[in-house]
Amino acid sequence: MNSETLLSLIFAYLALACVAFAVLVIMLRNPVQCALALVGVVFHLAGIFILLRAEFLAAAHIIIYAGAIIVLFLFTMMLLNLGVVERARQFHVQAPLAIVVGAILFLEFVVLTGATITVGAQGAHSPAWVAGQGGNVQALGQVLFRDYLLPFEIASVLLTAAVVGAIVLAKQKPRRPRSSSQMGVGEWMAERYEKAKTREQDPAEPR
Amino acid sequence: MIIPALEYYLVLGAALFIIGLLGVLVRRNLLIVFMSIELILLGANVTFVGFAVALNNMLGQAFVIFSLTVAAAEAAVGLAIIVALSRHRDTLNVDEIDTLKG
Amino acid sequence: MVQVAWLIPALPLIAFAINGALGRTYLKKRTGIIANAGVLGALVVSVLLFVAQLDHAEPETVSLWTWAVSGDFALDIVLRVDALTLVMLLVVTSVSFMVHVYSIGYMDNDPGFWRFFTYLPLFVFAMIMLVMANNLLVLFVFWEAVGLCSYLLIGFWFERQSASAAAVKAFLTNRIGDVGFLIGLLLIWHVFGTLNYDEIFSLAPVVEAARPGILTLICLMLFVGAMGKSAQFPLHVWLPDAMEGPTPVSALIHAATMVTAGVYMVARFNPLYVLSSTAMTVVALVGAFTALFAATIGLTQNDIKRVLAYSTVSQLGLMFMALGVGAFTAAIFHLATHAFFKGLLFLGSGSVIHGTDEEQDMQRMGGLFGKMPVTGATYIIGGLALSGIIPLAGFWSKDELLGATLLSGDLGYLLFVLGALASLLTAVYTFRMIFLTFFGKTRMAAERFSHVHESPRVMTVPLIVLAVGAVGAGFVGVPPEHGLIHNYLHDTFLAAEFAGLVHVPSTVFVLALMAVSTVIALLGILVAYGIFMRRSPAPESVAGLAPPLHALLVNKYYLDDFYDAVLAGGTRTAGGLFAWFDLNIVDGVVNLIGLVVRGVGGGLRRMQTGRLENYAFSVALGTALVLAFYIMMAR
Amino acid sequence: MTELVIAVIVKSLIAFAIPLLVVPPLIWGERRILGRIQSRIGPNRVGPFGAFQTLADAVKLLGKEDMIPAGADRALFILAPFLLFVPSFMAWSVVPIGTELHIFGRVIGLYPTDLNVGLLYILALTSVSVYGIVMAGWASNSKYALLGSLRSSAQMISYEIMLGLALVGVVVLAGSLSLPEIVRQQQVPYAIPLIIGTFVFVCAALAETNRAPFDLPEAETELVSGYHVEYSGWRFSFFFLAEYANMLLASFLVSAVFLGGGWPAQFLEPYIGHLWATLLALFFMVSKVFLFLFFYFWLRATLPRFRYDQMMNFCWKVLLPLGLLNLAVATVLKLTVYA
Repeated sequence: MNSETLLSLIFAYLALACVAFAVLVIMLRNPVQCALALVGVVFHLAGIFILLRAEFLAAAHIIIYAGAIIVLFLFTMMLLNLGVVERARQFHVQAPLAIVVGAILFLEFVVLTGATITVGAQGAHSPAWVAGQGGNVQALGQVLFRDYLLPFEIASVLLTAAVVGAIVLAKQKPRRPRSSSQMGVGEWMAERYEKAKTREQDPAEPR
Repeated sequence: MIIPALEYYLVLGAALFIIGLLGVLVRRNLLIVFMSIELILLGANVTFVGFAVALNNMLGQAFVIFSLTVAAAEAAVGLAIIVALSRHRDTLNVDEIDTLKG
Repeated sequence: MVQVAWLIPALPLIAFAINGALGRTYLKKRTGIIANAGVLGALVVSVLLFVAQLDHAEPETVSLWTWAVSGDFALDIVLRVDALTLVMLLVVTSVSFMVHVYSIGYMDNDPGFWRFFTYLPLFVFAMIMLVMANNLLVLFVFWEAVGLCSYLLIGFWFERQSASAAAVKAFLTNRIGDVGFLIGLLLIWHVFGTLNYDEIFSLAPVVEAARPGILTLICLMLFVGAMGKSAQFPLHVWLPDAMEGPTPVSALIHAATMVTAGVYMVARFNPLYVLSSTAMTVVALVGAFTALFAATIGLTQNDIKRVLAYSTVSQLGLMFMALGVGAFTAAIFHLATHAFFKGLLFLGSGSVIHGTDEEQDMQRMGGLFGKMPVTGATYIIGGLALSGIIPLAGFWSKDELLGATLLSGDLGYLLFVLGALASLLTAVYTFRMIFLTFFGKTRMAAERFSHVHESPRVMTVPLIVLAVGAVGAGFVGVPPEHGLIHNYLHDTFLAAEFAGLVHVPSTVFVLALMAVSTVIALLGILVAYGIFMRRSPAPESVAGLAPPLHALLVNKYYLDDFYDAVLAGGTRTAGGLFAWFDLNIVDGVVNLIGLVVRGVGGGLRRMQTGRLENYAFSVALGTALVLAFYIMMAR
Repeated sequence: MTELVIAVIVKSLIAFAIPLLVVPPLIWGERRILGRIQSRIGPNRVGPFGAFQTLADAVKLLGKEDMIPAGADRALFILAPFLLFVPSFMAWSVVPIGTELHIFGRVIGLYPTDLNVGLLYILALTSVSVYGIVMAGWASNSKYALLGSLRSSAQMISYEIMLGLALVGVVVLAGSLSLPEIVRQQQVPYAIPLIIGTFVFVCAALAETNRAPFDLPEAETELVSGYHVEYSGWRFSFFFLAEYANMLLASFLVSAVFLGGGWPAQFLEPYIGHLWATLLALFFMVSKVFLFLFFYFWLRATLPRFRYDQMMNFCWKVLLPLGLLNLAVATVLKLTVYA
């Protein structure tokens, strides 16, 4: 068994596992299980990145997706009451049609991949160059912080804005006094009584 | 150089993309719809990295960093919207959120 | 030294910025100090520059920065420092400063104190920039800025209907003139290809030779702008109404800023005007007519400030008359002296109004001299200067102006007669005003009369300073034709000399004219004395002499009513027609389109389910179709 | 090839064995030391000085009934302890016990692997261990477990950031994410220039391993345990094991990253030879680990527990600014002293 076969086998496993977990994400009923399936996708994808010698991105994917984004999903699920949703019908009426269109799209992608995509001009970042920089992380750092520093800064601004926006959106608004139609009878009576009392104390207000 | 060939990675990316797309189209739970969007982004990332390695161009990998940023921002804002929405409408069912109806 | 010229506009601007930013919340009453400091700084720098430039009157420029570049046209902000600018700067900053000091007292109780002292330095800044501009476009920008500031200040008490109406009227009337000015500007740009003063001036003879007549058109268009800004007939109607603003504003507008802009502009463009005798004649005729016309109206007005307003119109007319006959130095000289004594008279009238608890009608005044000695004394000095009594400021400048008119040829005799008549009437209405206000038996209620008081020192000191100016300002023009101001401005108005418009009078002529002037002024005062002191209380009985004439004058020749009926009424009628057209024809078409669209949209809206996944599905479907098409084509 | 495979297998076994072998004595040691500090004896019945107490406990736990609550999500309930346990063992594959050993004409790295993204790898695994907690709490179908898991996962996510932030300073100075490389780079232990970062890291590590004074997830005396309240028997022992393995891992990390690993043994190499220097370095490294472990126990015996809001405030309002300050210091140092 030479190393090429080995790598291909590893790829086959990782890719199949990715697809399987992805299918689970959209098939499972329980959102928590979906989220865990998504974690599975991310892990196997990280394996694929390691195959591609993009170690930094592999680690970054796990840290950001598994460590932050999906945890955030789980948090949200735990904060919200999901009982009602879970019992409801899970799939759309348009599901069969959508699956057909999705299959067609996938076929088209495959056809395009095999038939028309030709590998383009080779860039300057050969494996030798990457090794010269001291590895994948250093090479990525060189590209990111030298050539694409401004986009990187803009991305950080985007994140800041997103954080602020998320806080503003999710912040619990101060509870507004409810209108009388939403009150229980007892509450309503009590409030009426309070109003009557203050009116007696304050003769300035016309009755 | 790249084992297996680039096409396999592209097909994998396409598969993840399509599965994510189907999730968006098919599921009624808003949370799962969001997860499906993450799947779409992951599929794009595979494609980026695949091309980056095949073409010896680091830009593909750098772009994945930006894609991750966007995913994180999207998740934060999206989940905040979901929280606000479920407080407001008491539902996460996409079918019931149709105020945009003409 | 000339490098610090930027300080002159900068200091009032800084004062404006500070007051505008902090005045409302933090500075409040302290805004007055800041505004005064800013304008005082501008005054000091102006004086320093004046002294430094006393020897050589060569125009100098200070480039600040390039404002805008468009193609090969670059608009540089350049400050011009030459003799004319410096004279104007001195007049503007000194009178403005007096007005600023005075305003601290006058506006003391006003709730809009900080707002007033925000607008005021802005006004001064705009006027300074107008004067210092080295470029017609910059001049135009600040020409408009001055208009804006006058709008803000005339309408300062905008709660009052009449004040906001007067502000709008001033603004709109000025706009009419500005249209002419803008046309002139564009013509210059079209013909000369530049807006820079020096380039325009040097090109002017070439242009006149190449395209005869175009200069006349340009000059007339510019003059239309000047008519609007300097309140010449028939665009003078806004100035008397501008009395609705606070009195210091009136003083500022009438004496130092705004109205002098037109005179300044025509004087600045003297190299163009001297090349067009038609334009010169028009300027002179309009000026002389306005002078007499406004003076007659001034005779009958009862509002103390309105008399002064018509007086200003009249005096500006005299200045234009001088400009029209090529006596640019005399016009600027009169502008300078006029600034002092008119500023003095306005501030004095403000002091009277202040002291009599907001009384403006002279028919209900009289005998105030004893109660307000400082105001009264300075007011009389101002009145004498305005009437042209030797040796006060007005005498020297008016005398020179009339002399230059008389010497200017055939038309000069007619102009001289008009001017002399205007001078006579000036003396009459001035002293009518003084007599009715300060002398005779009081016509005020005893209760109110007892409350009349002299104004605080912060108001009287500026009066005294300006009175000194009204006495002494004329001596810069002594001896006639060879005084300080003549030498100083000589190079600026060289073009007039080349055009043969300057006639050096003989000594006998000068002395004779002085005598005639004095006699005219004294005669006017005597007439006023005879009518309004001897037979007081007079206004009604005077009116009885010639009722139709009096009615005509009181109603200002019905010009305002004419404008109202013809222009405003015509506009309203046309507006009604347009409104009908718009409501029925235009709206009908639009509504028809709307109905059609709504019908179609009503059908299409069924496609909008409001469910995002449906939309996403159609996006996916579209992508699939596009890709399918692409694959087909690639085969 | 064969040699490589053998080396990898041996190293993996060692990496796997270290936590498994060290944890039982560690628990025993902790109980004895706590006992000493609190003026009592501690376990002393099973074996000499009670040294086999932990083994007895383990046997007891393994013998208990395996309970799965009704209404629990069975799959996740079973999976959860492994999700907590597996990452903490996986992390050992990059922890350097020493640097290289030159012996018998070959070079043996005293670390399972030299991953060029070693630090990121550890951080990634740390972030995964949150899932064990979240799933344990959620799958138990018990509100106590759910609330406990919410609290502890929030704590772990928050302090994870501080962990990473403190390590960024080290990465800046070392210019590498590889752990052996970081150890090699330390002529002076980074704890000295990056004293602030060391403080942040130690605090964050305490919180990440749920140790006192950050042991809110368990809070034995107040909350009757948190996310693992429904677990019993051998499943519970996995949580226990994972916690101590994590603790050990944190000690190794602090020793390697901030305390310079075998420092200052490498300076003695010219005098005492390579072999002895390496052994000495190993000794120093292990001593630092045990010193740090003792520090752990000491803190537990001394400090009271944080309240939840205090804990969060400490994280975001104290550690975060300090971590940023540390980063600034590291950057300045990199541009000046370490240039």
